[in-house]
Amino acid sequence: MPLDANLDPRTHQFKVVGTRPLRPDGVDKVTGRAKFGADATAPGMLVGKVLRSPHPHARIRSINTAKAAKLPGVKAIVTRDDFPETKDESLKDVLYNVMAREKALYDGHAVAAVAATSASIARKALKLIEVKYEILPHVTDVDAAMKPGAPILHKDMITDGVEPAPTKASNIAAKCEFGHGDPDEGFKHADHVIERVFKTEATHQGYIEPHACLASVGTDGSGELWVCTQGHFMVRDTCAALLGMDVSRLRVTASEIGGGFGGKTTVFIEPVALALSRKAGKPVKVVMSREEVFRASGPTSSTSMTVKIGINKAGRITGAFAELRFQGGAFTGSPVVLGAMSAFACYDLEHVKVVGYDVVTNRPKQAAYRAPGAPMVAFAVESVLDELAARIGMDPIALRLKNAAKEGTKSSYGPTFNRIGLIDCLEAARKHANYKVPLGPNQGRGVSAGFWFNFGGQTCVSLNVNIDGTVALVVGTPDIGGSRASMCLMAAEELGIPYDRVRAIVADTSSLGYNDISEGSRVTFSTGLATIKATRDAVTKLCARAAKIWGIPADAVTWENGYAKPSGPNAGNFEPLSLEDLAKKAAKTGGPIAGHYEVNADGAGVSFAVHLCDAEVDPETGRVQIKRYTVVQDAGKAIHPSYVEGQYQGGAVQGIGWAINEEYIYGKDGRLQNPGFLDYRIPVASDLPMIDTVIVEVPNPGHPYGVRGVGETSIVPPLAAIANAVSNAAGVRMTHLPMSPPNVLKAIDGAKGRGARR
Amino acid sequence: MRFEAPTTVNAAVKLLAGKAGVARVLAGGTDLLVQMRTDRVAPDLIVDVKRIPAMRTITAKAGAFRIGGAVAGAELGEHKALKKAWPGVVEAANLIGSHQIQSRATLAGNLCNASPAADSVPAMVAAGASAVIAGPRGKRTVPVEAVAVAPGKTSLKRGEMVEAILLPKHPSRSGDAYLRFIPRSEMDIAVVGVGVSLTLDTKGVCTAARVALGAVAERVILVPEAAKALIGSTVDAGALERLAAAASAACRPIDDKRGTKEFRIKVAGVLARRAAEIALKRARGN
Amino acid sequence: MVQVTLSGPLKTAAGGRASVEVEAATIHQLLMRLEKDIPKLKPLIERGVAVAIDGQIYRDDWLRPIPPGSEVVLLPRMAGG
Amino acid sequence: MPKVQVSTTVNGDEVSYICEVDETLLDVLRDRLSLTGSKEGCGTGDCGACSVMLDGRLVCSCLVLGAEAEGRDVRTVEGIAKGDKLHPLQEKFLEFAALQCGICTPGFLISSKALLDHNPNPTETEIRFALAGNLCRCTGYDKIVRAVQAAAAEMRKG
Repeated sequence: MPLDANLDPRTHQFKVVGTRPLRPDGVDKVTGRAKFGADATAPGMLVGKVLRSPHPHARIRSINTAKAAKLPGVKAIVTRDDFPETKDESLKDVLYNVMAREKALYDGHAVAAVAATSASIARKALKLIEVKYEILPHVTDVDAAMKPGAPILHKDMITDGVEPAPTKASNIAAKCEFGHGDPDEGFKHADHVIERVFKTEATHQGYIEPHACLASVGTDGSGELWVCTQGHFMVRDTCAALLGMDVSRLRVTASEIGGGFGGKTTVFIEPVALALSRKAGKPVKVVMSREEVFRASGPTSSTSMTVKIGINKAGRITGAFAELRFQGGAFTGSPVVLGAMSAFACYDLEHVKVVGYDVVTNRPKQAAYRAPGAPMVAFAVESVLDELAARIGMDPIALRLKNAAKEGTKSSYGPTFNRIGLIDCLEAARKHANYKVPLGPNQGRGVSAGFWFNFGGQTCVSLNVNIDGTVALVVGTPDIGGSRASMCLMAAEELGIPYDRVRAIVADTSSLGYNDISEGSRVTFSTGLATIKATRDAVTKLCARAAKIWGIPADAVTWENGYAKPSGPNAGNFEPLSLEDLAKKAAKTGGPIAGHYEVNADGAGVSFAVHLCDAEVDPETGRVQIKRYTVVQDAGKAIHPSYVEGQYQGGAVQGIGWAINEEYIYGKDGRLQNPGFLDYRIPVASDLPMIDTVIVEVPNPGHPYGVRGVGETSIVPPLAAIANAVSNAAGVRMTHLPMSPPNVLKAIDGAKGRGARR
Repeated sequence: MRFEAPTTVNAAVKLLAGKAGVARVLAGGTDLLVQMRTDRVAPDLIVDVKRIPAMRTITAKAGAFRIGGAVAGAELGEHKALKKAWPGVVEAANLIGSHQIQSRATLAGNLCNASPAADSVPAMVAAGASAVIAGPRGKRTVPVEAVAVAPGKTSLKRGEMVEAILLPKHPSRSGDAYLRFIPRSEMDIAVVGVGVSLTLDTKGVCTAARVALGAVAERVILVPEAAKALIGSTVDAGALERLAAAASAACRPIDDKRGTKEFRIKVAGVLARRAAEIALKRARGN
Repeated sequence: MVQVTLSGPLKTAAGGRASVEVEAATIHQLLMRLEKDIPKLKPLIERGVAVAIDGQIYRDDWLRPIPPGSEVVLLPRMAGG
Repeated sequence: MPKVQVSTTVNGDEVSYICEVDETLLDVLRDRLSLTGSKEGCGTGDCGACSVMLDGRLVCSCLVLGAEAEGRDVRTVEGIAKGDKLHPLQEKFLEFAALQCGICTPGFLISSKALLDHNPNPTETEIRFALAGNLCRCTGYDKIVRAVQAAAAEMRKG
């Protein structure tokens, strides 16, 4: 049931929601005034720099900081000894990742840090720190790490989720299994069965702003932290726990954030900066270099996957199976569970099973990246479906429509779907002009569907009515893509006032109740929900003030288009009071007027997308060019359509990068070969066409306006859509991402070779 | 670390040859500053040569060109006569990095960085360009292919720097071209680069040709066998196939993060053919 | 009685049982009963789980009532990017 | 480390500073002149977030030494608007939602302005290649390209 039973988002005439006003932080961002992570300064500020392990796997015998400490200008040095062991199991890996303990587990693992009066002194000091390493054998490939005899990262790692539990340590942190029915039974009824093995390389979120923070801890143990993060409350709680501080003594302010995409949902340098500041007694700024971002923050998993799907002649899937092997870096926690749950979520299946393995390797600890785990698995599943459609001569969208999940489908991960929009997206894609454009030579068309859960979470919003009737909206979720504009739209909609009468800010951790991270496509859904409810709370109070003024019962007043009005002729005949009128009278009618709402929001609606891609392949060089790209996605309800389109386009282009050129390349020495934007090749403007978008709106029953998250689903279909387009253009099935020119050319030449032998 | 910005070549050479430990010339700085930042070089002296007038100008004389060592790529692109005479060289220089890089990066810097993948170098080698080297013992002029000897290493001696690049006069019915392979459309280092320069007689028969390859060996290489495939032919399909085969055969690449050996060998042939086709078209138009 | 479907690692921890029956009116009661009936589920529940009631996923809502006859699925806890 | 004294012009104003030899122009702008509008995304000239105009040419300020700026003319994002009047590019970037996080925006504005200053009517392809030295990870470039097209049209109207 909708939270607001009176409002049907499909027929309701919104006043400002759905329009495209300018964002409140816009002018600051086009004039250079907006303050990002590295833009803050403090009097007496020191510069912090981190020493990192050059070895992928090494026991740290000793760390001697004596020479560095003697260098004039060096004010503090921290090592593992400055970070006490934690009893909290959930924080252990975070702590060990922030600063290496017995072992350095990957190239780039932090080993020590220095605060000095200048960057050049800090750099010099790092060179004076003597670390004695005992180099150990390493492993960076997921399949190699799973083999018996592989170098073991953690001697106490016993695979979770296997009964009975193994007796020997391995690099397999956990096994999981999802599904229902029996795929083998399903394959018996299939006319065609295709099984293939796929691989994807690790990619980085690639936010343009490197991690940065400014920490200041006083001698009384109270601290402040300015930081670019997707979740400053998470940063506060984590840092306080790691450093043994009272949560109330650490105030964290979220700076403007220069991109996150999941990568800024944990801590790296923040506890280090606080520890340095505490030791030095001065503010310390730490800014990662781009090289550090690549080597030491969290990329996503690389994967190895086996997918087997059977269909009958009519195009109905009879059985589906997948085994997923994800490495998530040096610690447990790859997104294989989410990959496994989302693998076949688009389809209505009788027999489906997915097995997942979470594997550790000598790489940086993975961090969330936009729909974690789902894009790679969609690549594998949707590639096999494309091949099956071709095998039976069926249109790829028709095949997906034939099997699409809908309301009442028992999902492959367990629950039964309520109202969902996959079929709507598939139909819109099939009708799109881009699906009918004739293809040129060496061109191919690819289709893929994609699914993501979307999340809610803890959210707290306050709304203050100012003396002139304008409104200050206070939220606690960092704005990573224009969310302040969406929040203002929703508050203005509820109040019935113009958009520019509302201004939203992101409050620091001491000014508002706890808010979960801006992640999981949750902000427009849950902060939006809390904003609507906080606004309604304020409206109730505004009506009560009007009732007091008029001397009638509060429930005899209604709120309409920015005015308190008597609810009907029986309530009395009074001139309506505007928000301005009531604001002006606030002091005399009971004091400030504010609305508030706190919630642990659930009911974020799942969302689906269908992407179309036309790609051209140079058969002589293997170079891939994206000629045409279309995103069709269910937004539930688009609050600010421009920023919804922006999420669709941004997700698609990140997917294009992932599919074609982006990859973590490790040398035999276990060191990252390409820690920079020169050789970690994210798409540039001249690589791309315009990205066409279609916003489908199938309202989410869990949100008053029908909002579903939109940020993540858009990166789920691209890998498969592009792989299908490239495979169709090149005449050979691409099973390894990225489809970089050497990989594509090798596949083309390999296919020619096989053809010649036949 | 000391910074100097002399205004004459002699003063610059004197500084570079002085006692100052590691000295580096700063022209465009697009390689030097990256090397400093990534700790690959820590110079004791930086000599900014952009305030030396003789190094900031392009002069044309009887169809030949002298390009000062501190002239940026964008300035080459804006020089109409140079662009008309040596479109391949100018295009190659203009392929280096972004517009931002183009405002700074120089031919001399690209040459002295001694990267096997330098974009402008195969084009210059194909064009028969030479480098004027100024040093404590005066000036000498050498073919550009003699400057780089190995990745990051040049034949320049202590105190020497490239003062200018010389491009010869083009015979009539000549054309040059440069093509490189990169995975993206911009912003990448060449995985393979090919420069071709050729001259036709009045009957359309190729009388002279030079073919140079980048990123397929420890330095940019001149491939006479590839040129031989063109000379004496009308640059027909058969000649182009022989050219491609000769170019591929001359490669001795490595596997690295930017490409595999087999990929480089194959694509060198493909690009040689495509670059020759462009050069041919230009030669026919001149 | 609530019929709870177990999935993923939770199913493994329950000795492979795909579903169990417990007496519970809220998510909190459900989790407490499960911890008691199947001790191996306890560490997993402590690490965090989500409960889907009639297709709607709840991550933390202890007080959420479970209507009689509803479809209940216990899932591993999830987070996005 | 010996320091260098530099006098130069930034956004039309004369400024002087003392910097270390290995400090970049970007370091100087941000840390010594408090002009933090130019951003460091990579420090190696690959992302364009630090783009500024130096003597009328578009450069990455991370690849220019502070010491080199003696007597030059430097223009940064802080100098694009005239008083309280935004430049058409700034207006169109806002109107077209050409920014999500905004970290790359200063660089894109500088590069776009450099393009339109010498090519008032660029094609889509010309815009895309002119902006290839500026990385944006949020938008997929679509709305940026459209904003530049719209600003160009606006500026042609005069």
